[in-house]
Amino acid sequence: MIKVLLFAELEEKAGQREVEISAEEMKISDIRIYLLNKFPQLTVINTAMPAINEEYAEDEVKAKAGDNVAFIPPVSGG
Amino acid sequence: MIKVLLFAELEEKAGQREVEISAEEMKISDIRIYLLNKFPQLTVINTAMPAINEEYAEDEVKAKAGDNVAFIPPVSGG
Amino acid sequence: MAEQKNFLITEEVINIQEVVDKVTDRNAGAINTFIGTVRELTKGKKTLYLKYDAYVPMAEKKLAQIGDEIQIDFPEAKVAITHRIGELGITDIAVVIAVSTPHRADAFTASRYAIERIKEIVPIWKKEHWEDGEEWIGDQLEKKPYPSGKPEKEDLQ
Amino acid sequence: MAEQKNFLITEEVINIQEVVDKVTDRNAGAINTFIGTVRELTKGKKTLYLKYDAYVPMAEKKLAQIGDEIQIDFPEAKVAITHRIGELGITDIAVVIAVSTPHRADAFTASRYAIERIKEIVPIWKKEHWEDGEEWIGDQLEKKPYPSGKPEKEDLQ
Repeated sequence: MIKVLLFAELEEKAGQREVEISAEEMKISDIRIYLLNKFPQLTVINTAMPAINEEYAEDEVKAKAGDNVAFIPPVSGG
Repeated sequence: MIKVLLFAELEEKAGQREVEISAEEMKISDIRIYLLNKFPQLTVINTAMPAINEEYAEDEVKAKAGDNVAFIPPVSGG
Repeated sequence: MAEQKNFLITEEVINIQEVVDKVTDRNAGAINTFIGTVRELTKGKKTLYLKYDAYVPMAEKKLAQIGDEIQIDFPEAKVAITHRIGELGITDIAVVIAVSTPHRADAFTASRYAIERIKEIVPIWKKEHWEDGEEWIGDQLEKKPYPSGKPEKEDLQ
Repeated sequence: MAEQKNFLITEEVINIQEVVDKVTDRNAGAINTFIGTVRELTKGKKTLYLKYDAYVPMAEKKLAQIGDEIQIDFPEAKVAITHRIGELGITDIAVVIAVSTPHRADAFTASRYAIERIKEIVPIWKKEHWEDGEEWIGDQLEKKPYPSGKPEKEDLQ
């Protein structure tokens, strides 16, 4: 199982902060498609940076069961 | 009477912070000479900036009775 | 004690002195602090309050990374950053950065670097609440906008 | 109350928060503070303690002038500077500068300007005390030495 975290606008649009995907491994780009399928209103996910286990990652990287995947919308701290 | 203030190294070399000069008016450059005469060890006064009544002033300016003249060694605050 | 961490996300009010104390050092002659506060007017629009959210463990990790990056350029620098999340009112402190260095020029450079980097790589978001609505604010970099809407690859190692 | 003055020479310990409070503003999103502390080692020599002296009324006047100069470039800036005099130990705070501005770049620029100007025009002097002696320290500008030993005319208006 892969845990996916959604923040800020993504969380609001999806209506939830966490999504669990039953898969042994899955490319980040496929997770995006999976989420867009599940939440058609989540178009802003395409401007978000993916992270795996709290480090930024590229779209081609595969997440494995047990990993935490996060989609990071443009940040605005400070 | 003109009041002259000496600070930091100048005060230490002169052994006093204030000097009073009985004069109706006196050019800053003449005050320097007066002080060097009175305190021959006060050579560092030549690297000090003069001030009259808390504003930097030029050597040619005349101080008048009642004025506070100060000699400001290179500053080192902060 | 959590408050002793040099890189901290907190829901509590930030005490400036506590952040400064973390970088105070016998060999530091200069401490620069950057304090980000909630401003009432942005582009003529009146903010009532803000809400900050964060991906807390990753945000603390990225703040620590900024500290590491600063120490590459300034090995003697000490860095502490605390960012508050939750609801903040006008003039409330959102972030305090403190950097100590032996000489002052480095403290300014490093502190400025830290706030720019926070706005690039640290997963913290703010939602502005106005009288007539609310919105999650995206990338607010004043000087390095990302045309792609994403940080560039070289910023993210 | 003397402590409410934005430009202050004091013999008391400086409270950072108090200086920051003087510049906190509903329209300021950024506060930069520069904190000068007493460093133990300077050029390999070990300082035991420092003594600061000042021509107090002129020093406060010149600090206020620095505030005015900043407002020429940044009319929305608020500035407060407190400098301590008397005997200070290692890590003690000698000066706190706080500048608030609507946008962060200006706060950094103005705060940096203030510390450089203090070292140019404000009549404050420090005497370093080492194990083997003591000395009044002259001009310590890191970037703008005066070959003549004096500030230049254009710095002193």
